[in-house]
Amino acid sequence: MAKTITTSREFDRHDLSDDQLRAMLRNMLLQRQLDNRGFQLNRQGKIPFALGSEGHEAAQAGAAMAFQRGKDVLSPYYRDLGLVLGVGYTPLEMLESMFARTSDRSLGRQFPNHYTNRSIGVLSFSSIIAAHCTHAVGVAYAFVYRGETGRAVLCSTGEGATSEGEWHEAVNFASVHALPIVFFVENNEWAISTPQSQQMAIRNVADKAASYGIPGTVCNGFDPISTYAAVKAALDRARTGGGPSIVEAKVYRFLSHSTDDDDRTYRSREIIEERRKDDPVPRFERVLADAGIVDEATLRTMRAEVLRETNEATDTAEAAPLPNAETLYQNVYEGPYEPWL
Amino acid sequence: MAKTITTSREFDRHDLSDDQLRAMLRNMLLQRQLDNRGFQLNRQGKIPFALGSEGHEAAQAGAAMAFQRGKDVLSPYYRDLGLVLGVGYTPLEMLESMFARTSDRSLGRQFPNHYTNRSIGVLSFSSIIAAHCTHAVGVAYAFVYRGETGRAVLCSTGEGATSEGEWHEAVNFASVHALPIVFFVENNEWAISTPQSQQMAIRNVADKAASYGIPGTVCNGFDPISTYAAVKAALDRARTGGGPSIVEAKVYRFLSHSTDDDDRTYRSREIIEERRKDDPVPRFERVLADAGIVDEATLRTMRAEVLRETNEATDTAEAAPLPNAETLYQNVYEGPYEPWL
Amino acid sequence: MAVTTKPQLMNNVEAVRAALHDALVRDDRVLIMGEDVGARGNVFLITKGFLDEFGPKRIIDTPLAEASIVGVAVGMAMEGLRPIAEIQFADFIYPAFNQIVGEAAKTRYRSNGDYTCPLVIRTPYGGGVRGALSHSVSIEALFYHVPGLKILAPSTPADIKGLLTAAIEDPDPVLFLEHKKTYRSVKGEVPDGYYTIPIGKADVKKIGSQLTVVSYGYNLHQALDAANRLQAEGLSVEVIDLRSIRPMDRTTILESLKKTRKLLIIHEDNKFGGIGAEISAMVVEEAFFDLDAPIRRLCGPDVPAMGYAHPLEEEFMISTDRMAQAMRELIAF
Amino acid sequence: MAVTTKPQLMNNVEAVRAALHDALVRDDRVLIMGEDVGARGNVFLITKGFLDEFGPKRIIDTPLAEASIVGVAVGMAMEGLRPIAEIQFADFIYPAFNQIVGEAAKTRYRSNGDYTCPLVIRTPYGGGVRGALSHSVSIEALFYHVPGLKILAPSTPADIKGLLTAAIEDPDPVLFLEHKKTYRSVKGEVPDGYYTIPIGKADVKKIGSQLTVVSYGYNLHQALDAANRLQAEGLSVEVIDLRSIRPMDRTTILESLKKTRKLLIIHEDNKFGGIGAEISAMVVEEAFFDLDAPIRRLCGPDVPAMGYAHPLEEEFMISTDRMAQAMRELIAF
Ligand SMILES: Cc1ncc(C[n+]2csc(CCOP(=O)(O)OP(=O)(O)O)c2C)c(N)n1
Ligand SMILES: Cc1ncc(C[n+]2csc(CCOP(=O)(O)OP(=O)(O)O)c2C)c(N)n1
Ligand SMILES: [Mg+2]
Ligand SMILES: [Mg+2]
Repeated sequence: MAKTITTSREFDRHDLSDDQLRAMLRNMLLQRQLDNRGFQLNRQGKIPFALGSEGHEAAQAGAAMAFQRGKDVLSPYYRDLGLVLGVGYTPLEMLESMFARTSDRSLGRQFPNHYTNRSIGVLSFSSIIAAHCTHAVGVAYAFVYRGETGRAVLCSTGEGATSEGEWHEAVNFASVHALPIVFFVENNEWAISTPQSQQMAIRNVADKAASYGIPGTVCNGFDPISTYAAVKAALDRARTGGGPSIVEAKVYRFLSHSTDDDDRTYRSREIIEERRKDDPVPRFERVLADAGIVDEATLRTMRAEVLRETNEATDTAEAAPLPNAETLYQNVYEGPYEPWL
Repeated sequence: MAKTITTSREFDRHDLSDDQLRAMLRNMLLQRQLDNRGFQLNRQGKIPFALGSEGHEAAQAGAAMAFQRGKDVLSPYYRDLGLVLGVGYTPLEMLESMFARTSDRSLGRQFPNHYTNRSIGVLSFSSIIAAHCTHAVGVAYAFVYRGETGRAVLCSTGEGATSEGEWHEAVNFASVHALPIVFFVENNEWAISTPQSQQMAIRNVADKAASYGIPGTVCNGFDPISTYAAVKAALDRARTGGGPSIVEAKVYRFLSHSTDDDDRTYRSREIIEERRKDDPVPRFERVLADAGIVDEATLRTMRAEVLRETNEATDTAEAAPLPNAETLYQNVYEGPYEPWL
Repeated sequence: MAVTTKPQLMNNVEAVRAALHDALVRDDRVLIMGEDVGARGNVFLITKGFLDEFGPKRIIDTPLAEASIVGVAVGMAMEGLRPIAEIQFADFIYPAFNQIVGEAAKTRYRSNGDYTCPLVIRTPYGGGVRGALSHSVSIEALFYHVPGLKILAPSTPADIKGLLTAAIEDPDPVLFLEHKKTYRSVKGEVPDGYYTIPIGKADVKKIGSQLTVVSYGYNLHQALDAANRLQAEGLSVEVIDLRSIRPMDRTTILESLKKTRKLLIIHEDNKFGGIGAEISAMVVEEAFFDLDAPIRRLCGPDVPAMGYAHPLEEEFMISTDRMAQAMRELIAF
Repeated sequence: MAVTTKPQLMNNVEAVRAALHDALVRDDRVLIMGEDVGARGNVFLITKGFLDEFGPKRIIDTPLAEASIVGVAVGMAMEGLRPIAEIQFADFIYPAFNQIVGEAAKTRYRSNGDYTCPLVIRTPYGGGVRGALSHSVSIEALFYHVPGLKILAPSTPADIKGLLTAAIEDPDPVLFLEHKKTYRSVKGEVPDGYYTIPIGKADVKKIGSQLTVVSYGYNLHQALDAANRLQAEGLSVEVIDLRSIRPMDRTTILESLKKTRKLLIIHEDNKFGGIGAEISAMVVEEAFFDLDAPIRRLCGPDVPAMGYAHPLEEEFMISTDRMAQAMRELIAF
């Protein structure tokens, strides 16, 4: 059975400094701002598609804080805005991708939220759910292969992704070789319109760890500190030769799956409203305010800053040029490529 | 954690009659005889390929005894000679397949040991490991769909097969729908030359049941009664709406993987000799003799009978004609088919 | 093909829906399974309301696992049901490749008919809808080489309803491809009630004399537009809708060529190894001396995918202008 | 291509082995992973002894799970290693289809070069070895349509060693196909030491003037035998070994056709949608007026697989006699 990390009623900062706690909050505010921006731009007809992580902010901010920049590698999925921001992705990169500009790292090829940034250790992935998990395992193998101790991979998916055979194969391979990797599962109870009960016959994804002889931990994904603690422990374990583990963060998807979805077809407004009461963003603002780590002024500044950053990124990205048609033929293979026309 | 069914030192026949106990022994003797025949014919250059289930006899004879003929469906894999014999397959069918004769149900298309017999509820499968598991789930779904209570599916694989993503997807689907199916895993510690430790990070495959919220049971696959008891309980559960489960029988592969393999390259003769001491066939002969259920005369008759059956099947099959070349074009689709030539 | 008297105007989504709905009503062995086909009614709302009407046993929201969607359906089909499995987007069919190519297509053959696999796999494919790299792909050429499979890609509501009905009744596995860009943009009259269109027959959608164009999917409609444009210029183009990719209708193509003596093949899928390759090779084998000009293929460029950015999508998709131009050139050859 | 002076006689298994061994020695980023590649030394004994020589970190016996064999290798490649993944038999590559087509082939493209995927996937394919329905398949046509992939199918020891070495050094994913029936039956001189053969170049294995034959794999050797037979009859056949299926060498084929004006394509894989279709279509586009006869394809029959029974295998495989006969007919055309 998976271990559950409970969130204590009293404020427990673990080993997090004030700066780190504020950085997590800032990450969460930035996520929400960028999410809003995406949906806004979509409504304005400026971008054809957007996707939000509302409800996942705390889990992602917490997990990202456990990541060691310059050492670890992140293998995210499309809902991981807060994870990539937390490891060094910029709002501008997000907006460039939303607008599909030349400056986008995929050169306007991928959907928004399909991150890649080798320079900060963020793996490229496709839309094919769970296909990136074995890649993450390959990276972890490379660390061991080259004797690079102290490095780990953080591989993230939704709970739905754990139904894919490839997820199973990834975790199994990692466990046979005791690789330095953490499988981080953001369980938001839904895969588009499919509830968890139609996805699996268990409550805790972390219980799947039993198949692999590795630890499974459940944490409160509405609490960044709980998530940080769980992911930090798992990453530390991985970095010191303890092998892989699964960390499940209990979150909720407040929005529709994407701008292409309308969740009113499959879940009631009442449920969403009820769940919104635990909204992790105001919750963590309160926690830090109560602990005296932020005050109203700091909060105001933070909010203003993330708005300004988002605005600037929007303006810059919007003004940037679209990729030329000829770029369609680039980077099919290394070197020049002449497609048969 | 998986439940373990221990084999009691005293003779415990469960609900098995003398006739059933003798039938299980006969099945085991027949398996061994047919196995020998395959390898013999291969050495004689009469057939290009053979495969044996030595070490699996007891597990298969026991599991097959829990199968309800005319009701249940068996979705076997290539090492399941004893399972298919136990549900109604004939030695002649085996030999026809070894010799690839016209009378072979696959019309000489499939490798030996690639069973199919719809009339007795044995599903067809390919060589692609674990690909049949989702089919077995589909059959179980059909039972529920049509309201056919009291029917269950017995789906069998080796332990290696449980590494495949498709195995995971099959068990997950079955558990979400609480389908009447038993995943029977014959854990012989090897997948060709790959030991279990390179295949998975756990000792008991049955522990994988935790991922699916279903029961997992380990039984002694050298003891047909222990296996019968475990599979019977699981099938009964399935037939009465209790949903799927995993039953793992601990067996051992005494032979090389097939006539194409030479296991001396990866395991020592000493280990095999050591494990042979537990050979389930003489062991069960002794058990039944000690319990007074068979005597020397019965045993002699049985042995003579299975030899005679095997000889007759060999002669009949060998004398049967090979498929005509034109049959290559049959049954690609229903009805006549004109391939582009 | 029994056609009744009250045709209805439908778009392609409605035609798919009608065929599915009628089959569910007609045959209780028929069921639908896939991701989000239940309460959500599929991401294009094709099965909207089916869950309420037919219940969760027949409209199954599956776990997120394509190999099992197809694999479980194969098992159902072997056991006598008539499952219709949906892959949410064609781009996500790859994890089910083993079940389609290794299993479904070989079930009848490997058991010499002891078991069969009457299964339909439906999936939306194709680009031009800002689906970016992973929601735009064409997959027909990855499967058309596989004996034991049938592959359909009809483009009009009437063809979709008739062919999907035929596919559901077919005793063998059928891959049924629906071009996303035609879903709501293409409308047409659909015969009311039950009818089927035989699998394996192409359809001459426009009669002409100077050039034969073979196409399917979204491109078919563009090719018809282009041919109509050329008509105004006094040029006569015959447009054949392939509809069935496997089996392929040689006769209709070869008959047309006897008249026009020139062939242009148009498809959105990449050129190298695409459907056009087999059509061209077949024609050269069967009717080499009927040809007055080299066969030309106008296809999607040989790159992994169209991009998300508009210019990249536009560069990938074949414009109607380019089609018209290629037609003119070939007629003038 | 640096050729040294001491050629060695090898069969195809030994050539694969030599290329792998030398790469492991030369480049410590290179590793081998697959089912039973360790202690067993692969089911054809190709990697026999490698485990002892290079250790379990570099010679990995993987779990029985093809998607992860390729997927984990993709991740290693993205991270800078040079994995060589083995699929035990080509028939078992289907579960890895998603990782090959959806992932490996698109890694560079979807990240615009931010990540690359220098990966080799080796697998034995082909029939005529009593491998029955599921150990005999040809898979090249299931992959050759995929931009981003390279596919090699060399047939002689020298080509195998040079091309496998090139594949391992290639910065992009390469599917490397080894015909089982040539493994021990084909022998030839192999240059000693390090050399590579450029990917994407066909090779004229026999010069001739009256007919061009394009083939690869086991068939290539039969085609050479048949061509030699015809030589005795005074007929002159040019035999081109395709070697590289993607990219495909148009130049060598078109150059040859300028001379011979007739083309016969031979492959074991099913005809419909096979490699021959693209070759034919390409030639028609590029050199229609160079042709004095219809292009002919001699291919495996369009059935799901060859059977286990000897007559079924024989019916499927193309005999050298049939090849010679087709050559005679086309020359006489
Ligand atoms: C292989 C594959 N199948 C289906 C899809 C379509 N799809 C996109 S997101 C999604 C649901 C994912 O759910 P989950 O893993 O729980 O992540 P969440 O979106 O809830 O964060 C589906 C079915 C896909 N992208 N890839
Ligand atoms: C998908 C697939 N991969 C690889 C193989 C080759 N192969 C045949 S049997 C086998 C080992 C199977 O081991 P296990 O499942 O433990 O069954 P056992 O043979 O031990 O009874 C392998 C790797 C195959 N048939 N199918
Ligand atoms: Mg989810
Ligand atoms: Mg085993």
